[in-house]
Amino acid sequence: GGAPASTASTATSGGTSTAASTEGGTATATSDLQVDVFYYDFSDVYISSVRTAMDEQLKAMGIEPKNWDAAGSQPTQTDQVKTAITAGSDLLIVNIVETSTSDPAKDIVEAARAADIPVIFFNREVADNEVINSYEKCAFVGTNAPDAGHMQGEMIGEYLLANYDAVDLNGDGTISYVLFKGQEGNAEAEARTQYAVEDANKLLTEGGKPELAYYDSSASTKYLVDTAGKWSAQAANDYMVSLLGSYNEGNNNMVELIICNNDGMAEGAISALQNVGYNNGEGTTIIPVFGVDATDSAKALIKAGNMTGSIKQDAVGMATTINTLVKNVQDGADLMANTDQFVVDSDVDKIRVPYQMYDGTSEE
Amino acid sequence: MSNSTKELALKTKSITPKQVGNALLNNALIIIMLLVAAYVAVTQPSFLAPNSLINLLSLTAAYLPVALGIAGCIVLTGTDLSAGRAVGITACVAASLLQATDAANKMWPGIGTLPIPLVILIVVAIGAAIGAFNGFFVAKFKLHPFIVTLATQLILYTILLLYVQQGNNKGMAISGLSAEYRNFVVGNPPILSFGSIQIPNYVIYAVLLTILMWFIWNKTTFGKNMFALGANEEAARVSGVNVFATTIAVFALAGAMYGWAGFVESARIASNTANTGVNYELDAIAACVIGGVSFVGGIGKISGIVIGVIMLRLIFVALPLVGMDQNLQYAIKGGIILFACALDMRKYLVKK
Amino acid sequence: MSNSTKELALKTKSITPKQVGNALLNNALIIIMLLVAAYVAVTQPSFLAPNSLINLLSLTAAYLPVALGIAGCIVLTGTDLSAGRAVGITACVAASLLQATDAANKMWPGIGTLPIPLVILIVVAIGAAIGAFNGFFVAKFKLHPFIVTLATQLILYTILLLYVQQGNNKGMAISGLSAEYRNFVVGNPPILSFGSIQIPNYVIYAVLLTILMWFIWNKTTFGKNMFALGANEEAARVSGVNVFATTIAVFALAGAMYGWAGFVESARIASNTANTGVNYELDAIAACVIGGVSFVGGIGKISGIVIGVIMLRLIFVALPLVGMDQNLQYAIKGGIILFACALDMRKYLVKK
Amino acid sequence: MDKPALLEMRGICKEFPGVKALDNVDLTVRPGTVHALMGENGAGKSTLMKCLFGIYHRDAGTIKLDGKEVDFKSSKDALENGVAMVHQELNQALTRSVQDNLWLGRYPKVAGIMVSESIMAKETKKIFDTLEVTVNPKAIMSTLPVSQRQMVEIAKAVSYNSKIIVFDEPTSSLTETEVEHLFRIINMLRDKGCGIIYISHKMEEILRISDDVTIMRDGQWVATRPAKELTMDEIIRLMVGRELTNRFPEKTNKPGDVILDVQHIAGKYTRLKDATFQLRKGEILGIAGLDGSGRTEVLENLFGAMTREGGTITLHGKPIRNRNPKEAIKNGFALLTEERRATGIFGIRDIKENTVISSLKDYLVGGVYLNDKKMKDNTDWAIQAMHIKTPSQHTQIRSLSGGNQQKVILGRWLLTKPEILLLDEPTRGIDVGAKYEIYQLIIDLANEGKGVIMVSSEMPELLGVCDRILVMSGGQVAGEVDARTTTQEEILTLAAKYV
Ligand SMILES: Nc1ncnc2c1ncn2[C@@H]1O[C@H](COP(=O)(O)OP(=O)(O)OP(=O)(O)O)[C@@H](O)[C@H]1O
Ligand SMILES: Nc1ncnc2c1ncn2[C@@H]1O[C@H](COP(=O)(O)OP(=O)(O)OP(=O)(O)O)[C@@H](O)[C@H]1O
Ligand SMILES: [Mg+2]
Ligand SMILES: [Mg+2]
Repeated sequence: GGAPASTASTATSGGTSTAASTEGGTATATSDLQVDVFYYDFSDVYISSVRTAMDEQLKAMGIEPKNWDAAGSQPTQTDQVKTAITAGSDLLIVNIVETSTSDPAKDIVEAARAADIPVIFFNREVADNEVINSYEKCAFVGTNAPDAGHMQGEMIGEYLLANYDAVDLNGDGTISYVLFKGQEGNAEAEARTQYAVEDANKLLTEGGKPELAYYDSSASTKYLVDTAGKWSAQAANDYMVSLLGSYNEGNNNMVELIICNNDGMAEGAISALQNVGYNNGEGTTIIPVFGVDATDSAKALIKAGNMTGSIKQDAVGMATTINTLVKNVQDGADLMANTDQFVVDSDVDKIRVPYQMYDGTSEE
Repeated sequence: MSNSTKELALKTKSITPKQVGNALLNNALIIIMLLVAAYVAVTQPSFLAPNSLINLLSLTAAYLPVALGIAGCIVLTGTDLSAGRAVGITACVAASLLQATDAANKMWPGIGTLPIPLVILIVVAIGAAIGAFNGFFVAKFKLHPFIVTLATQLILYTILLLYVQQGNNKGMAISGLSAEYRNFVVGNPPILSFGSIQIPNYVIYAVLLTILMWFIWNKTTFGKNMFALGANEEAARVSGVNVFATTIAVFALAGAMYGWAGFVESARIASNTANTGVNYELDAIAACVIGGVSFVGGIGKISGIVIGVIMLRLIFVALPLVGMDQNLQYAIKGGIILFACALDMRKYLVKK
Repeated sequence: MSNSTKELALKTKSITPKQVGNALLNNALIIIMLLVAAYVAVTQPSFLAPNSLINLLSLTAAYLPVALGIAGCIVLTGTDLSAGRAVGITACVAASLLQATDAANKMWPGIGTLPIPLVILIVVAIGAAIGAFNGFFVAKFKLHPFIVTLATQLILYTILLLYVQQGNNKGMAISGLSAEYRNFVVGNPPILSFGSIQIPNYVIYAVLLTILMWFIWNKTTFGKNMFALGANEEAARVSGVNVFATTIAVFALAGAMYGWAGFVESARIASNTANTGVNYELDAIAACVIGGVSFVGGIGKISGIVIGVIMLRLIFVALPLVGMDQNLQYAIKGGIILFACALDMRKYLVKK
Repeated sequence: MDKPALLEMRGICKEFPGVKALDNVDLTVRPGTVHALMGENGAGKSTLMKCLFGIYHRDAGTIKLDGKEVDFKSSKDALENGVAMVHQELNQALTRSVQDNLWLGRYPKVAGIMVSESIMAKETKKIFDTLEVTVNPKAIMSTLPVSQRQMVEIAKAVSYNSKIIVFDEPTSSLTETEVEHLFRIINMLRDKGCGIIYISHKMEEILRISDDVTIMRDGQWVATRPAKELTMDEIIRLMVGRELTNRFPEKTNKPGDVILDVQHIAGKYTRLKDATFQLRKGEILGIAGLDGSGRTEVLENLFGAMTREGGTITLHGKPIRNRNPKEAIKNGFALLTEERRATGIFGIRDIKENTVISSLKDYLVGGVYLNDKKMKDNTDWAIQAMHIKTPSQHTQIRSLSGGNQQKVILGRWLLTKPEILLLDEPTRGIDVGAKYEIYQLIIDLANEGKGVIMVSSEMPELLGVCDRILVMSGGQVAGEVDARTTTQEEILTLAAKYV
């Protein structure tokens, strides 16, 4: 169906959004619950959409959240959390900056425990389960990071098996690819980088095809990384533009597949392709580009056939899930009450909002 | 005949090793650039393929406008840290005004798609206004441009964060640009192409811009006043140069260039967020100083800036080609900046 | 008696409205700071709670060392863009040398946990070496510190990117710090505490550091030489100041401060990656200029720097408390920088 | 005073924070005359001219040009309305060419926006030809010697074809021949009917060239008289407000044994080729020569501020090296530099810091800590001993007049208790009253057994103060004369020896 995006996303989140607002009864009644939400970076596109959803839903619950922008810096965020605690916060909702170690999260949990305030981590995973388990009023809401990579790999593998010859532009029997990694040392980036290729290769091998070949066989790392750690479209674009100078159809060594750790980088890469005549819709050669996030602009590109697929991180679903926990705090219930409808890890209070594959055939 | 031989001999004789050394040193950067290019070409012959060269040219063209703008600020012994955010804002504004009418999440559904010339005017004006703001504080309060533009950068970031949340956008990337816009900037097909070799339109624009800036710097009163001001503000003042207006104009011109850069980047990258443009100023400043625009003020050439930008892009393009770790690119960039500047300073150091 | 009354009358009379205005303007920042504090205290009484004040104090203490270091560079009419990366490197080094023996991914399993004083020595030495490198290029080639430290920043970033990939670390955050280390820096319990109010150890260290820097700036030959050099390098040279050594020393001292800051930040935040410290210099520079360390050179006070850092932290702490949109914090910071500098320049502007 | 006034300044007042720089000053300049403006350092001469030229805004008073009241808001205004000025401090864009400097602010244009290089070149040549200036218009300013830069500046001021031209100490960096050249130019301007305001501390020049003289003291107008009616002593009396019987104090110093022996020193990057001389205890050795003859370089080489190519320096029979100023200071040398603003003062620091900077080690307690009290006392001593006019020790030095700044720097050096004083133009830009004090100081120092080497462009000063005079020419010592028996002619002949 051609339903508008906003309704669709509410629908996909399995009706949980209504749970939060209806159970609140008089949804607009103001609450004196002081909720502080710490975002890792206001300028992040995906996080912006979560923020928009969070703000709307919390307001509907009568809560005026205080939003904090760490601008990508863990020290800033740690300072913000401690400040909020001294200012009498009742609930901390933390989109932690640092994902390659759980020490800062541990620090925050300890500070929260000392002040007896519940803390909900979201989106960027606190890898160490012990940190979450160490405090009963602590939970994590997010995806299962490797899933995005696995799904992307599956999507790529299936797409290639179905369109192998069309994709293999030079007909040498192997698909040469490039992968754009968003940030070195970031857990999600690591997982996506690894599994997207591994899983695709598994499917290809099962289907009797050779594994993917990195476009530059001599490269020591099989990815190009935004060394500034910004996952930026511009970095991907510059890489792609300069790579196309040496690897193109003229030289019979065109990159035949592009895997990106997020949609921003995918868009940058597509723009570079479009500038030299690829991926301009029907009638032009399409180099398959896969991203993650399914941002609105990526969805538009996929719809137009200029991008091949993405993995949807459901921002509204994420917000709804978090706010179920917020509601628990508001009502004085257990933090993890009313979470039966969610996917919760067995050994730790981590709620997993599922990823979904998004391609041209996806319901909208 | 014997006469001319003599003359030749004399000439040859008069070129001392020291002079040769000096000539080599003075052109060291160009020499290094050529050596690097030659090395890359040998290890990766495809580097010299037309497509590869066009690619280097395109990247240079993309980063040139900001460098051309910021160079004026450096000539005034200043700098401009707000350039990147100015590019970001103008890119986002340009994108939001030139989204296709059927773009998902069209930011301003009410306006359709504005005419391209109008949008160019708007973003160049926004850039110029930002520059004029910087220039005003520099000229009026005699503040160091470093600190003024540091402040402006912060202010612009707030504006940028707020802007991308306006209309229907809600902090998402502004994309879905109209085909005419991308066509205008990149060209599909471009204005200039030789067989399969296509030169993006923005390369042509960058060339025109460079000519324009060369003209402004060298042939106009404003340009000469700018250099005099950079060399000695008091001298310019007592000679009747309107220091206040000239300073503002230099920064405003720089801002206009950022506006243009934003306009081009927006269509070139096609994904505009609050992060667009961040740190562009650092590369631009690096390119300028590598190209001999000196922080002592009053010194600089357009040709130098172009060489500086090419040089930086060459590093970026060539390193991966020869299989060098990308992590090293920063150190190499830094090393070249230090080397270029130290070399350059030899000319200005008064030996006693 | 009538005499003293007369005198008093005379005194009262001699305070013109203009003088009052001037006094207000000269202390405008402190006044604004107090007003902001008062406003926040009224809307959010918890702001005045001991814990909240200690929090402000702790934040100030954390950001003070970098500002104290960078201020010296500004006094020399310079700046230091490499400060943030220097903090990053020293933080990572400190962390990697002080990981608990049982830390997962222990970077250097061979070394166990080094003694804390040794590590302090190492990171302070690394910081000082980075600073000395900057100072060397500034002093030797008369390059502008802006450009030298821009280059150094890039070089350090490469080193940082490479360092976090060494040993067993593979680009991950360096964590699992030994308990003694965190205890030493933060204190558990801290050296100083009043009932439930605990003052982290690094606050004490910051106070000691401030006293040390005050002493260096005001009571030593080096300090006097630094100010003379900042005011007029040529004059300093003929007055017998060793310009070369003094410049290097100022930058090295700054570097040593970054080293200390890295040591503290590493334990305070426990997240040490290639991103650690990034942009610390911008806040530090902002704090310095807000506190009256002027880019014209040769001017600055330790007390001003402390006020500048408190001021920035106050904005940072207080704004969200009174429910201000976080997007605005950047613009407010920028506005205060501009305002403070414009106000400050009144003093140095030659009246016409 | 028959013709109507060309310029009439009435009741000009100007106050700087803490200083009343101008208090109700009048100045009337007739067309076709040279009007000298005289006064001690800090009397307000430059300030008055800056008020005229639109650099400062006066607090009160009126200015009439050609009978019409004017109020210039900027230098541009002034230049466009027929007032040009040669500034006391050289202000030039050193990285630009001579002709770019000459036409700065009024570039000839074609098509409204383009600067015409050809018109510029043609006009420059015309101006240089009429003024007989021989400078390459395409040369970059920084490559020219100071005197040529000054001539460019003068040519520039003249080229505006202004009615009023102000010369604020134009000769302070000119040689005798160039001074003559300047006087020819001034006479030409006078004949054209211009009004010229001429500021200088050199009495001989004033009496030679001026028609009228206005004298100021402490920001106030004191007198305006025709130059013919004035004598040098009369001017001095009006300037300092008291009787000054002698321009030079009595010479009481007695040269003793040789303390310093300099053999064949030469500069590595500079033009000093060879200087050999000796200095005795208690002696004042003058160095004369034309501009560019290398006098400054002798001092700076000796002091280690320039790199030496060769030669030896022997102090008390022991060879010393003086590789840098610091080492020289340790060896008991002190150098008062030529360019006060560029290499002398720390403008934004206060008097105290400016005074103690070279003798910091004397205040060290225990090797680390500086004794504040002692620094204050020494600064007080300097202020009193040098008669420095300042509100307090904590005044920024840049707000003092040039002469007072010079005294602070002299105080700085005396506090290092030097054995050998190198003075480069110690009285440049200093008024007669202060000059006398400085001469006295120099002689007193010699009496105390110090050796003094003094470079000066003012011949009478060298003759009046020194014991011996070394004459430099083309980077070498051209000869040595006895100050008591020599004549100006003899010195000039020697100075031209290697030109
Ligand atoms: N910008 C300024 N700020 C404060 N005081 C000033 C300023 N300029 C000049 N003055 C003061 O005004 C007075 C007059 O100075 P001015 O420079 O006019 O003296 P002058 O007669 O030209 O002396 P000189 O012969 O030394 O050049 C001095 O006391 C000086 O300190
Ligand atoms: N670093 C340099 N490079 C080239 N020329 C120089 C350099 N330094 C000085 N000169 C030139 O050498 C000559 C001698 O200069 P110096 O300053 O010693 O002259 P001086 O006799 O002291 O004159 P003054 O009376 O102005 O002090 C001048 O023409 C000067 O321009
Ligand atoms: Mg293939
Ligand atoms: Mg004067």
